[in-house]
Amino acid sequence: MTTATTLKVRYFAWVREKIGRAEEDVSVPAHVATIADLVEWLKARGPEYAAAFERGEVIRAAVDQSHAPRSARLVGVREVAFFPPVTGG
Amino acid sequence: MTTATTLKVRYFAWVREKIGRAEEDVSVPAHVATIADLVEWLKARGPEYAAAFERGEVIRAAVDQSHAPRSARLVGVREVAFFPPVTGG
Amino acid sequence: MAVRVQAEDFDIGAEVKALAGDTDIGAIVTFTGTVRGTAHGEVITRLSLEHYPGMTEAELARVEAEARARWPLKASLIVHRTGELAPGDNIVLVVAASAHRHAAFEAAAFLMDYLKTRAPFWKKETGHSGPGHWVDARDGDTAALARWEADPRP
Amino acid sequence: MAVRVQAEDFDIGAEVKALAGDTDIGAIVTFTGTVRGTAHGEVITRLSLEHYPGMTEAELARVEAEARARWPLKASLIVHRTGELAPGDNIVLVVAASAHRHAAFEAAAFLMDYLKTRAPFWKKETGHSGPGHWVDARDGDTAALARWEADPRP
Repeated sequence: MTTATTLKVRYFAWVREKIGRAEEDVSVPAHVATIADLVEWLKARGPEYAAAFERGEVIRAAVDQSHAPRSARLVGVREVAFFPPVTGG
Repeated sequence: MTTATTLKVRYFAWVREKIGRAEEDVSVPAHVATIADLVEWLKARGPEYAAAFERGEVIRAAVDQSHAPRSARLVGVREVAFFPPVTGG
Repeated sequence: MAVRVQAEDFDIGAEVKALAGDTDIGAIVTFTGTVRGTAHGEVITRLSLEHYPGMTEAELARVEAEARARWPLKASLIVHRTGELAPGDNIVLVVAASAHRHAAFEAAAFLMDYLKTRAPFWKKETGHSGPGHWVDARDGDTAALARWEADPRP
Repeated sequence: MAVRVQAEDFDIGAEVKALAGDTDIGAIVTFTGTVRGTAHGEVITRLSLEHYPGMTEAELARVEAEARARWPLKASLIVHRTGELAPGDNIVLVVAASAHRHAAFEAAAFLMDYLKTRAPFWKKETGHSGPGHWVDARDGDTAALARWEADPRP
């Protein structure tokens, strides 16, 4: 038996442009436990996701608005974001 | 036979206060060839000079408005200045 | 002691004046980043700045708190613009004020180095033709962090 | 590209604005030195700045030329006040503008380090009583030069 988790996922800069949306609410199955799992799960959703995450190792992630490694767990998380390395300043 | 040289000598900050004047024109004998010679010659002029140059090694010098070491020669020089280490900025 | 993310321009003189007044301050360093007119030899006509509302302010506040933990700052400020900018426009202002100059210089440089690698902003440059392109992160920006990591309490 | 010695106050924002306009500039660093209200635990009511007219401008110009030889600066400025100042007043402004931030930061720090040990200014602090005393040169200011001497072309 699996429990689905609902997450808000946000995309920025060229990740946003490739996926074609800025944010969405997704229900992920319980085996999607980490950011790394979420990336794999998103890539299977469609060609735009696969294209966005093609060079997935350069894409950074944040969990509830804090930088997070791929190993970060999704338990209790409300918002995940994916974006290129930042270029402000 | 000695030739006298006329120099403008300027004093700043506590050197000026101890000597009691900001500048003066002096005629120095030809054996006063360097800044070091000039310091010795000035110290012999009176107690206010001796007091000002008592810690003579901390006093800096400039020749024609450029920093100069004690060994700098006075030939062709028009202006010599003595002052404490600078404290601007 | 403040971070702001805004579309509007800022006035360096007014921002510094607002921080001053504390007579323990003896040294104020400001850094202003501006939009250059060329990149890789190409003329730039527009710079778009995207950001992550909420996380941006939180990251800037963390960067500022880290600087204040490392140096005895009397005042600090980060202002970063977003939206559509043109060459010559201001992008970012960082101010660090301290009793002495070395702390102010180091803290301002630290704020910029950290901001550049942590705060979620993304620049897109547009020239005379084409759809524009996202600016690549510079390896130098990551390398610039090394000196602060190696010497966490200067 | 300019040095000024003046009794009047300066306006940081206006000075930076006057330097800007060159779209090769991407980074502007300013340093402002101000009069602190205390020294060695004593309250200061007045700071008098004496200088050596002529030599001061010449030394500041040499310091600026040296910075421009070391870093690719698009603009630079040194403004130093003289005369009678009060706590909180501006003393000195240094501005360095370059394409990138590291050159601007380093050049501004260099300008201050050199100015502090070479430009003929002398500060006298006066408190509530007594005739005032001349500020001693700080060993740290001479030590600060070492990093530029050791690495003459960063």
